[in-house]
Amino acid sequence: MLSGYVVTVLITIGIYVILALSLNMITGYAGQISLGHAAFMGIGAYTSALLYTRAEFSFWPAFFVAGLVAGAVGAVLAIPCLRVREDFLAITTMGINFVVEATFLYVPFFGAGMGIGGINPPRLFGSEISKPGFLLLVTGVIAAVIAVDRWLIRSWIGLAWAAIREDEEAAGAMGIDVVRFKVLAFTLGSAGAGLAGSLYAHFLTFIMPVNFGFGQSIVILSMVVFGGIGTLRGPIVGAIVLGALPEISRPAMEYRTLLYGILLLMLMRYQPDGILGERSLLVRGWHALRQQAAPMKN
Amino acid sequence: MALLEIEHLTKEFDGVTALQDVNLQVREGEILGVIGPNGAGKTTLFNCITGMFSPDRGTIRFRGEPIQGRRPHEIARRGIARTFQIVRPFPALSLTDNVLVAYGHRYYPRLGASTTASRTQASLQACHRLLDRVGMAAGHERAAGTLPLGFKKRLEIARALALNPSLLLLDEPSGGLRHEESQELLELIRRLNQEGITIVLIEHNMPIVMGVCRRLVVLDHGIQIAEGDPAAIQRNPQVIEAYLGKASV
Amino acid sequence: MTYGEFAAVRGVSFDVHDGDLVTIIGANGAGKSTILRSVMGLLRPRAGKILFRGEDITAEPGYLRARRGISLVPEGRRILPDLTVEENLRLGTYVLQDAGEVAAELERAYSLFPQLRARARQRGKTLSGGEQQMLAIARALVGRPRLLLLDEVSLGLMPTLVEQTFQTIKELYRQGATILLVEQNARMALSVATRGYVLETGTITLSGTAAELAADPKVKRAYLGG
Amino acid sequence: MIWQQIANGIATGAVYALTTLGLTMVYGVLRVLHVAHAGVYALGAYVGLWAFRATGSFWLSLVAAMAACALAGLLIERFLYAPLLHLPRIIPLIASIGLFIAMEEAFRIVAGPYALAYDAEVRFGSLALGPLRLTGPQTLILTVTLVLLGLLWLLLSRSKVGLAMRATAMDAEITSSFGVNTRAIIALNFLIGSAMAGAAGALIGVYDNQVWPTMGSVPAYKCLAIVVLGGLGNIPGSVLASFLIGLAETLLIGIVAIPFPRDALAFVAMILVLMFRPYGLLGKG
Repeated sequence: MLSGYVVTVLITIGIYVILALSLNMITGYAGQISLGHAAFMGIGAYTSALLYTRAEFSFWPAFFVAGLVAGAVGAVLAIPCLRVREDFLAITTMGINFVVEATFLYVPFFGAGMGIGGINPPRLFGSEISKPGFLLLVTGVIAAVIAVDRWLIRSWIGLAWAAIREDEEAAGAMGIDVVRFKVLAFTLGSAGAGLAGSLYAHFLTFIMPVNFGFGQSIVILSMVVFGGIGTLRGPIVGAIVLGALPEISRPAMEYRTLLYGILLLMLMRYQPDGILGERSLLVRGWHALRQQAAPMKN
Repeated sequence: MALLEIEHLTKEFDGVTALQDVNLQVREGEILGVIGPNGAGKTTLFNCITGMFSPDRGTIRFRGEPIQGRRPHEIARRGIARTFQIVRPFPALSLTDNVLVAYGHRYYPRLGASTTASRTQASLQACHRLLDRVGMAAGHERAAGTLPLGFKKRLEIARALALNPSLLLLDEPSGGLRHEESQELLELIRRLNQEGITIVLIEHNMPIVMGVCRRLVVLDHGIQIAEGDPAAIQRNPQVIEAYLGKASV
Repeated sequence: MTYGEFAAVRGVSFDVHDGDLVTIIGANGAGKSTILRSVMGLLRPRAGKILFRGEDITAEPGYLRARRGISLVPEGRRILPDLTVEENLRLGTYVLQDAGEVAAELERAYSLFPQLRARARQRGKTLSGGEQQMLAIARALVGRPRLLLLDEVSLGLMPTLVEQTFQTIKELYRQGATILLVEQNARMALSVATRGYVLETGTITLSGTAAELAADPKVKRAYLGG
Repeated sequence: MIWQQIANGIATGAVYALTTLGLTMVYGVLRVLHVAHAGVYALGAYVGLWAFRATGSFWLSLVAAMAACALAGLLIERFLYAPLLHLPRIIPLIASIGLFIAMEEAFRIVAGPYALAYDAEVRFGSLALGPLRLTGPQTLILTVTLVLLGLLWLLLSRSKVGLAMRATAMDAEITSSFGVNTRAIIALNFLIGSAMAGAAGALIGVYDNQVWPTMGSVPAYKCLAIVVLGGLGNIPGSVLASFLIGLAETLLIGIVAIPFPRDALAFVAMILVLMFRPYGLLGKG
């Protein structure tokens, strides 16, 4: 059996996997840099927490509404993001994060600096689910997100996103409504973050604005980039490695944030495609191996 | 009726006139050449037709319906396809996917349709046929960014064909190509035209223009200075002056 | 004396002698700008060599070539939009050390183009196309170049301004400047140049004295076919 | 009361101006969102503090802070950004964030997690302009800022190097064709911008009488908002935006007492302005 500690770490990592996959839709597939993904995680977490503690929703409807609300807010906030490009977009999404966090922090309705407590774990068949049960739930959500991810990528939507990421103008000339597909990416990605936020709230049982700050957005983006942006495996592996890093590096407690910073820095400097991106050492090595194994395939 | 009618088209940038009162018609089934020295406004004309720029004045009618000011994807869906002067394939996507992006134009407008699988047997075959049609029978899974220029240009044409266009706008298809490559491209353009696609061609390579177009329009400084068959254009003193300049200093 | 020998993407070779006015003409997209940009050092040729006053400068960055005395009037003029006319000119004198020299060169530029003097304190982007072209030429001249590269100076100019610009080029040549002129406007270019090359899709197809080329019907064919 | 708030606002704006200047200069030549600039700012505060403890002179410590930060800026440009410029924008951005995290942690490990006192008692007269009264430290900040801004303005507008710096930001390729070593000019931009950030760090350390490892966290992102508000890469724009935000923060929070965090105000202002001017107050496309 897994110890309680390990289960807790795995659940946290699992929630990060959902966050990284959802951000990857916006930034990896559709190519729109977002530095504010934690804001949508926060919107999901607060929606779920408020519905649960004030409106007496049970977890399940609250969970789905959290996704819907985060997605809807994402769609609305995508509109200012469409006006700006590249660096302006990056800073605008960063700004959205700060403003959303400030709203949680200063509006009494959201519990202000105290946050919201008393959010219980989900119940199933009349009893609260155990930690391993929660891990199973998170795993189920990950599976669903991966399924949706694959489905989108194999559909015309995924193709339209790829075209927009590569060349917006040319994509327009190929009959793609660029605005609509960008908003769709922001909506779906934000909805994913909202679902993750809801899980997060019901796992921690209390939430504070600081959980959804810009720092959190950077952690999520780092996971995506670390693993390899725009791939499916990249964000998953990135979330697992960077999510486990604080635990693995527990002996080097004092230095682990320093190491984290240096790791990001060195990775960007020497493996800018992430550890599992198409041009990374590992993947090129893998392809080389496979070609040796099966020569003359082309 | 003309397929495309342009009347009084005018476009300015920061007070500089790029196109001034241009009037031209593209007839169904023809290959129309648009020529003129650098900076004459030829690409601006294409950008106005395809909705990348919104004209300041004038109308553009396609099959009788005004299309000026519409957004690029709407115009593309109506059957006007283009290639770019500086080639712009989607570099990280495979050749098949490049064509597939355009092939999807019939699925993008409705959310339900756009969630269906893109790489079906039928759509892949259609894209491979289009690639074959422009002379790219192999290496369909290669990333477009790694192609040599000549093939990038062919790929752009295949991509444009996937829109199932009735009007194809080609912006300097032979630019940067070697002689033999240009000749092959010329053949391709002729063939596409025979298959029923109306073509407007911006081109600097005069042997190509003269070889493939029955009718030419000449722009200079955004003004339409001549129109007619190649032989007449070659003799037209105004055209010669636009290209070669005046002699005296 | 040979100023440059150049073999570009498709094996282009040519030379410019001291005090000469040489032109490379050809229709659009023939690769004329590529050649000039390579001479200036803004592009690295894939193969071939560029010699300047007998020295191989192929590997040298552009700013060092400027210090050797090569100067470019780029295609599209590329005036620095938020610098004033005078500041644009001062940038052109960057290679000069002596303040007195700078002042003298500015004065010379202003007497050559009186219109620029009137607009000395205006920002570059507020000038008309013709004035920008004058500024681009003046800016390339004030550094006292040994070799002046002119890229499509007639482009986008109204015919009267084209004539005026070519008068200026002719005048510079008379004063002893060495000039390499890349032009689409063949007749105009050949009327001022001593020698010329015709470039067709990346290769030189004709060369000779300006008078020979001006009389050669093949030149017209290079542009308009037939 | 309102005048006192205005004085506070001006002092705050001055520090913002010094900090954002470096960012906007760097953006102007490299088009990199240099988040680690705030790490350089904190470095300035620490070096200033150590130099002050060693020498007992505030002015020497200010110079030391600027010198150390100039060097740090040079190293960052040379070894971090220069090799990453041809890659998608997100790469240098994440690298910069990584560097920033590492710098903050390095400060904490070397100097401890607590705030250290930077009690340089600078004898600097207070200033009264009508009803507007600036305290001694405020006068110091404003004076140093104005002097440095003035020097920068002189350099940029009156010197040959300054001309090359402005030209490089507009069109590096053409500028190089006139004999300007644009690589060196870009490095110089980094050097000067980082020195300014160092000065800002030392000044704020003295003004608040404390230096702590994460003192750069808020400036790191707020300054990006200010720079964008001013029009990315536009120097007068970022000075203007700095004073506007400095004043707006202190006035709105201090007088109107709206229940809103001051640190988010810059972002609200930025998002609102971007809606109407997608390239910022003084920026252009």
